[in-house]
Amino acid sequence: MEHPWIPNSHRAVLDEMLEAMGVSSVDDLYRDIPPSIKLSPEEWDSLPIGEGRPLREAEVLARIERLLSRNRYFTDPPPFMGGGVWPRYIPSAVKALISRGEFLTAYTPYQAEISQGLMQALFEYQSLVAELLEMEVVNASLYDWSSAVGEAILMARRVTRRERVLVPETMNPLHLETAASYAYGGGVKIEEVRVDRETGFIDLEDLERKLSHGDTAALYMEYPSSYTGVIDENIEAAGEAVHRAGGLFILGVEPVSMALLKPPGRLGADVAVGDGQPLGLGLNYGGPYLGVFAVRWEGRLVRQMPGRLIGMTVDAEGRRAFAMILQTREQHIRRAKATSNITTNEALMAIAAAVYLSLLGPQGLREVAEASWYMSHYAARKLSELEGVSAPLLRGEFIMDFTVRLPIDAAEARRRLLEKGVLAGIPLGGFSFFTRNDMLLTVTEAHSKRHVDLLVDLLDSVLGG
Amino acid sequence: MEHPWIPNSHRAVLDEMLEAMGVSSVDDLYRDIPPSIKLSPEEWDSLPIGEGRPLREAEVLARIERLLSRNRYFTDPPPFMGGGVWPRYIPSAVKALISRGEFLTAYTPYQAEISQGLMQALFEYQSLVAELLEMEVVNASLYDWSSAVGEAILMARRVTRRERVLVPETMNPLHLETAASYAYGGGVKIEEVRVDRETGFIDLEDLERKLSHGDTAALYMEYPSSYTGVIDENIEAAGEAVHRAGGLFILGVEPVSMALLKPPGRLGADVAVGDGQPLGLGLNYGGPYLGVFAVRWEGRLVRQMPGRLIGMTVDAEGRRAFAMILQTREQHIRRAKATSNITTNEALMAIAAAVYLSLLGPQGLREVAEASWYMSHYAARKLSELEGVSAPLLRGEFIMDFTVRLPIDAAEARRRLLEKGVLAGIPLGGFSFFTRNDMLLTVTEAHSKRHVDLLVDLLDSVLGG
Amino acid sequence: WDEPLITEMSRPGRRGALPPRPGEDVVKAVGPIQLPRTLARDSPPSLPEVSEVEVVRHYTRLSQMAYGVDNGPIPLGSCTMKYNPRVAARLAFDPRLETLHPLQDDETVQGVLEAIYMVQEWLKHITGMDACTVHPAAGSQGELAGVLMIKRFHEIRGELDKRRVIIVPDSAHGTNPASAAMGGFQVVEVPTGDDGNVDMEALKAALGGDTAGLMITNPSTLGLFEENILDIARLVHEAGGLLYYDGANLNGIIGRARPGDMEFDIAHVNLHKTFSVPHGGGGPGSGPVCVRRVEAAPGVTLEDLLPGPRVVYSEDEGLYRVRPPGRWSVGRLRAWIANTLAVLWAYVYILAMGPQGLRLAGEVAVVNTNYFIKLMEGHWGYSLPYAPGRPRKHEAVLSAKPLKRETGATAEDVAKGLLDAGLYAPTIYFPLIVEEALMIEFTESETKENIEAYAARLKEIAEEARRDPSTPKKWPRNTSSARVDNVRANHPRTVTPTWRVEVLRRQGRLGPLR
Amino acid sequence: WDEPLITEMSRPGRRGALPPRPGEDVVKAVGPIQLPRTLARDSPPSLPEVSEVEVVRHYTRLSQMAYGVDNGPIPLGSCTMKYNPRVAARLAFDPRLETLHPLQDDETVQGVLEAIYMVQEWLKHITGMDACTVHPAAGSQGELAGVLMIKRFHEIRGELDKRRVIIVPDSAHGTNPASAAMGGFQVVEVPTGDDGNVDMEALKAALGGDTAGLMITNPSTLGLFEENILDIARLVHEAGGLLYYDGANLNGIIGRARPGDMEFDIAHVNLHKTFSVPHGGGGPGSGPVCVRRVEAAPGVTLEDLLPGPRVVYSEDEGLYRVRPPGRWSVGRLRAWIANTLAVLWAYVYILAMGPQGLRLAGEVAVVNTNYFIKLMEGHWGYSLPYAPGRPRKHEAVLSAKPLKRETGATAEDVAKGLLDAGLYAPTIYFPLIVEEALMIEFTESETKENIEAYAARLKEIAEEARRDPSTPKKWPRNTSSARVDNVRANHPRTVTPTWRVEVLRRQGRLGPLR
Repeated sequence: MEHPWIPNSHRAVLDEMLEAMGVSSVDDLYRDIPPSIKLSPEEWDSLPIGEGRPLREAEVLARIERLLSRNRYFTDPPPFMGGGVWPRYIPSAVKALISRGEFLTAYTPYQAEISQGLMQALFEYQSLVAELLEMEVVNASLYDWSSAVGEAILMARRVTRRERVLVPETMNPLHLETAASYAYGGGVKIEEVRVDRETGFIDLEDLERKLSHGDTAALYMEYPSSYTGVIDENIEAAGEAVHRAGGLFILGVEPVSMALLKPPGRLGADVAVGDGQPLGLGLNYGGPYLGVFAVRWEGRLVRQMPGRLIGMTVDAEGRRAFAMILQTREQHIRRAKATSNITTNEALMAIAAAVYLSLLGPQGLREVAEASWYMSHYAARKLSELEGVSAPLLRGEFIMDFTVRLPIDAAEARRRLLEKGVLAGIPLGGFSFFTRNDMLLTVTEAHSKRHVDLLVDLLDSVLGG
Repeated sequence: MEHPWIPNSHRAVLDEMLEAMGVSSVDDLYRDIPPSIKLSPEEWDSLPIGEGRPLREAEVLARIERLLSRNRYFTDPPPFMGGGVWPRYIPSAVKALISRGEFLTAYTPYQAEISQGLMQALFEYQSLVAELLEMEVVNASLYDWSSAVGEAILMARRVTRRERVLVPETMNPLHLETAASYAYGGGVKIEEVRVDRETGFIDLEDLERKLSHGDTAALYMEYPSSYTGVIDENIEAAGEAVHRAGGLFILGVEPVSMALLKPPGRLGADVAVGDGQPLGLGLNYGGPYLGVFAVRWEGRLVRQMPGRLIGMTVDAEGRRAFAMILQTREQHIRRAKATSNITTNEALMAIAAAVYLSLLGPQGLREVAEASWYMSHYAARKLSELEGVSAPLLRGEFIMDFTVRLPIDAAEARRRLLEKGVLAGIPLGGFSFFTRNDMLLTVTEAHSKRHVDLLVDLLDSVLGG
Repeated sequence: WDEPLITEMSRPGRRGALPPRPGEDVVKAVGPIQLPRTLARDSPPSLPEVSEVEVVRHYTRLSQMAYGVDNGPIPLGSCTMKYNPRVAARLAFDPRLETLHPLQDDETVQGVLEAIYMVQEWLKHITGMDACTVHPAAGSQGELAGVLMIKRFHEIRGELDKRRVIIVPDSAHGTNPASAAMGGFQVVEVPTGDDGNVDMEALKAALGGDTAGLMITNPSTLGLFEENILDIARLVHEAGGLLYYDGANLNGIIGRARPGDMEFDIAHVNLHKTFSVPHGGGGPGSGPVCVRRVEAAPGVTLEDLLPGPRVVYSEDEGLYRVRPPGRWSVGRLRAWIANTLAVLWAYVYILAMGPQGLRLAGEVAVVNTNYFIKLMEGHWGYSLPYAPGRPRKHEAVLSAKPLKRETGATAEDVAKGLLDAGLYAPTIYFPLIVEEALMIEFTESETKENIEAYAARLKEIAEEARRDPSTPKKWPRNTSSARVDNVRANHPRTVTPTWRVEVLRRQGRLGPLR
Repeated sequence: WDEPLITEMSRPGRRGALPPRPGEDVVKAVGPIQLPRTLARDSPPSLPEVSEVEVVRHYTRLSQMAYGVDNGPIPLGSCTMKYNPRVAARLAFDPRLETLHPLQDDETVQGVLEAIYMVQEWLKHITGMDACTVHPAAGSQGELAGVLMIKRFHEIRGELDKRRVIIVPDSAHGTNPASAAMGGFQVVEVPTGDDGNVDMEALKAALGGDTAGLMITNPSTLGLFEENILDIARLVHEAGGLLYYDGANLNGIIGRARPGDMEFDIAHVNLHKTFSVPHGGGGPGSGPVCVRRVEAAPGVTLEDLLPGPRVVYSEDEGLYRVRPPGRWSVGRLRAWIANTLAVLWAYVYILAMGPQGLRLAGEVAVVNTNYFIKLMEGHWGYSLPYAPGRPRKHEAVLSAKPLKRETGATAEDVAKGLLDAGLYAPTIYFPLIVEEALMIEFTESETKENIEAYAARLKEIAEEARRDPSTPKKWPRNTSSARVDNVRANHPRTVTPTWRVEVLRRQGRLGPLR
């Protein structure tokens, strides 16, 4: 069998190579595998892997067509759903650039001299996000927002040598689950702090109470909250409180909102995390996304941060050049003492985000955030006019996500809307202090007035009866 | 208004430039346009162009979604339709490579030294097609098969200084229409030669009769016929006849079939034309396709051929290099005496064809042609088992297209099949000697047994009732 | 960089693709392949045997040795190499379109037909004409369409026998005379005056009863608006000829003036120039043609003469329909309706720009041209022939004649000196009426900074040439090849248009090209 | 090549995109934007202001200064940089997928769920394990999943307090000890014997009541199959530990042996290695984890401990369903189900290969490795430490120690000498147990010719070093930069992880990193 992806698979080539090696057959190269566990080609070939035989390209393309035809694509309107990733406007140039083979098929740039372009692109990602967050150091990416939270709390444990991490009770539950997994490995205890039922802001008294134990490694907050949408006005006070108590202040941010909001670097955050998905990445049913991780310019933070860093330096001839830096933090050098086990990250997505931020610039990014603000507030206003609907449910300001209370079960409302071709928000029953009638709705710049009006009309019809 | 595609559109930049030029306003640069025909910005801006205002990218993407959703895509099964372009297997690497920006956004390589890669790719196209056809000289492309026929007959007129061109009466009618347009401009007369109703072969007696006038510039034949599918066994005899009569022998070929058939270079063809669409190009509702044009190694032919040629040469340091050659044939040098007015061609499609031929190689191309042969013959056999159906209608051999006679009106059968989700063949009513019940059916390697069985079953049901 | 030919990478038995195969049941049902014995191929074509890996790498490397707008400015005059926005690729490269057969029933392709229809409509307003078709595959095919329509027009009027001449200015694109010749017309050139306009006296002398038409581009290839265009139109029409507009330079006036208003009868536009369709290393393009409804006979206007199928909207059915060419049409110029993907690209571009954006594009292109002229003003090495005081439009034509006089460096040397700095060269030695011409069109896609860098490099080239006149002949040195040997490339004994020729020649089986 | 930073190309007022804007009706209905005053941003982020044209050109140029498998061989040991077939991109890059939200109802994403489900199933058979999840985002996250499962396993058994140690061979990937440490375990290394196998006596000594598990890759980073793997499995299990398989080197045995058959309890695989998902310059990847159904408690097996959501098939409904992690699961390691596009890529790859193709891939990879060793055999500059007579699998580790002894040229110098010839360097200085290590993995994607060229260049490097020992220190000279200054790159006074640091430092607003 000759295969297009295996140039030496032609029998004549293989035989020529085997002969040069003085080896009688391919089998001979596996002679050190104990016979009891060595599979014969017949045994292996009869396993139900794929369709049990190689498919020719046209057959594969037919399978692809079939797969694609078995999903429903919501574009008109896009899903009214966030939860940590969002339907957003994506400039077409992003994918065109990251699908260039030189980027797409490259490895981690271990050889600086032949990979300067890749390194520069990653350095630019780090630099652009640094400006967005006003944090000095940004790594070349982690997996996603939630695992970045996990890494951040492990880092806080290393930096402070304390075990307790506080989070608001309205923290994104999926992020919390992930953080809990990391915490389980690292021996960190996560404790929830009360959130005000009216405003959605963190309860400062409860926070102070919990900080008073004196063993808090960090307080983690979202800004804006990815599960209530609220911009917490107590955030600066909370940060000051945790700093007074000797802990780190970790902020999880939605990056586009940073065009309108005072960035974490100005709020005293020691660490900022988030997801770069809004920066030009598709939803793609789960990923790849982009874990953002940034720290202040402080040695104990930088030296304890996880992940790869590209730095600017010079080459032997004094010209600007780029290199991987501070690698002594990483697993391939430091092994069991590394700051994380991460190696493969989300580099290509980081380049996508760099392209996005370059295209949008300060003005474009602000326009995106403003459009989100307008469309979501327009939606809230229209919804609030429906009988029995409270929107927004919480008093805190928001930019694109907001909670609503419906007169019926939110999951049921969602089902009915789906029948009419609209993907509504996330039902909040069981989450924190919310009821079964509550829903997290998302409206971004990707939604038009027509989309919102349609949602409101359809909701009206499924509610009213 | 600043625009992302117009870097200097920002007011401040424009003003800076105008000031440097000592020009008071943009208007001033249009001062030489007579006032009576100069539009004011208001007049122009109110014209119904696009939607009357610039659309933002997300709006454009929504229009694209809508456009795409308003077509029906036939992939399972693919259309059973040819007619000069065909549904075929396309390796995925083709589009991935031709969409690389360096190829996609390049101009005609007027500057050889900075365009060696582009030139080499085009030289490779010429070289690979030359091998396929066994013709020595291939140009870097014309628009499509039909316009290549047009150029070929004009060339025959120049070479022979005669005005009459003979074609079989079953010549592809769309190609004939195009040839007629070119002929009208060039003062060429096209005359049809009879074709045998049973075999689909050209009638040699009628041919000899028409050649006997002594004024024939060329005989054009298709091989295989793109409108009957027939491989004409009189082709060599016909070629000899026209050569005896002092005319050129022009063959129009479907390139994939050349893997199985004696190539035009071996059949004494002076000129070969065809469409490169089967070589990795999509159907794309009309184009772009790829006009193939090749000639024998003879000065009077090469010097009279239309279109661009890339040649291999050396550079000042003696290394292999590529350049545009024999440009004195072309319009930008020769103007009214040029061999054609063509300048923009189908270069990117030629590169696609080069990639396709490289991927397929001799073995792959043969497999494609063989699969076509098998699937089309399987279809003909199954169809012939249906009551009242003759398939194939003509006795001549075929590779993928063949004619069938149905017991009902072919257009009506096609309509009924479309209702069941299948695009059947081309009704032949009104074409040459065919009846309203006749249809040109196409089955290629892109069709599976399941597809053919489905067609036959559905046809059975729409015929029987 | 020394990339072998793909053929030279061949190794027997390697494969780059596994195409579909018939199942054994099919093979069994049908039996072995039968072909006419005399027509069966007896040896496979000498195609390369390479793996998919090697093919992808090979063409990736070749692409890196190419240069497109994505790499930097391509200020080729009259080529309008503007940026090709990626949002349009989003449509034109959508995989679903690959499956649409041009003979699909109208009902199944309403999305595509609507877009084609809209482009036809929008082009009417952009050009100020009455009807458009997107059928022609490129500008030169648009010209051919125009020439054939001129022919048919006079034929219908019964005047074809006498109307044998098409007039073109001496500054015209080479396609104009070539297209006229393809229509069987004689070509008469009229000279350009010092003011850059057509010499009106010469035009009047050329016009007469044998005039079939006049083909002209406006702005001209000098980048100058033809100031007498209304007089020209009147004179041509009075002489009984038709006026043809070569739209290659439309970017120079878009948003400010329209060929229809100038009383052109027929006009083509290049979607791959003004409307941002990528040029693909030479093609594909698209060259729609528009006409005014000038009557050839009662009830027959130029619209009826338009080539190829067009899309119409059927109010009754609420459907877009493909209408094949009618009885007066000059017929098809290609088998199918259009280079559809190019039309869809332009559809997206026009949607995104709207009238305001198109006007802005034209205006900035003009500003860029004149800003460049300003930067070059007064330099000892380069002059601006013809009406130096008049503003240019889409392009400017400098002459390197002063440079050549002083240093021996030619326009070609200048071009190679630009390549050496990583900049693409302008169109050179065109138009023919300018000695040592450098024809430069930045379009609206270039930055001020790039225009300045370009001007600076032109001046630097002049200084280097003055310092050492032998230097320019050595350019380029930084490109993937040094200057190519064009004599060898074209000599009958060495001309090598394909690898097949090389191989046969080496085997002694091929003589010089005679 | 001297490409500025995108930030340095900024020019006030330029724009690269026009994002959506709310209509005036919406603005009017809602009124001006209101944000908490203390939290409103008072100055815009310092992002570049550039046009789309410039962005496309900039990143196109940067890409040309990068090097991927599309450019040539990347024989990085343990990285399995195979060709990434374009047919898989056809699915993974389909624009429709961009719109699929991970919380869409199962009924609306049956196509994607089926593919994920099938990959889970196929991986069971490929690894010989009982259950798989594609949840982890990369191999190291797969390892973390494994370590957490080991922890949970012992916790369920009530033995967590005493089982504090995870054992790894000294040849292990750095991720193994790092992952173990992230689970809170102590790491004990066991040495490698001269035969390339784990030192069994040392292993026995290390095993005990504190053993939580052993992490090992097989074949090892030396490219050698661990011959005692069955004994190792028995000993670890007898000691009460779990056996973890690091699947980074799976390509070395695929089609011939399976971790499940070797009695591994937990195994991860790297879709971006063995299953041809492109590596994207560092990521994204995907690191599925598979387990055998080993019981932790009655009715609770390792399957119940698997992290994250999985796809199951509901016979009743005839639907694929996402099942969230259950009560015993170690939980989520990321918010959503998987790096779906990577899983879809691997889905296409496995479909196209089938078991026969996967086996062939493994076999040819092994042949390539050993052919390369043969080519290098007996050369004075390079040795093959550990069991030189045993065949390697996916990779070979040469030592440049003889070369260094004779000429002073180090493994790093050799690497740069390869870059200089346009070849990518191997992994160097790893595994740590080989001095001046050159760890080379061609995979099945390389041609015989490229392997020969690589060997030839290695030999040439040695000769050049012998001729003039100063030469290697000057490499590379043909790359886009010369050798980079790593001291400056990492020094607290000069370390520059972002442009922001550079700017603040220049302004005197940032001290050394302390």
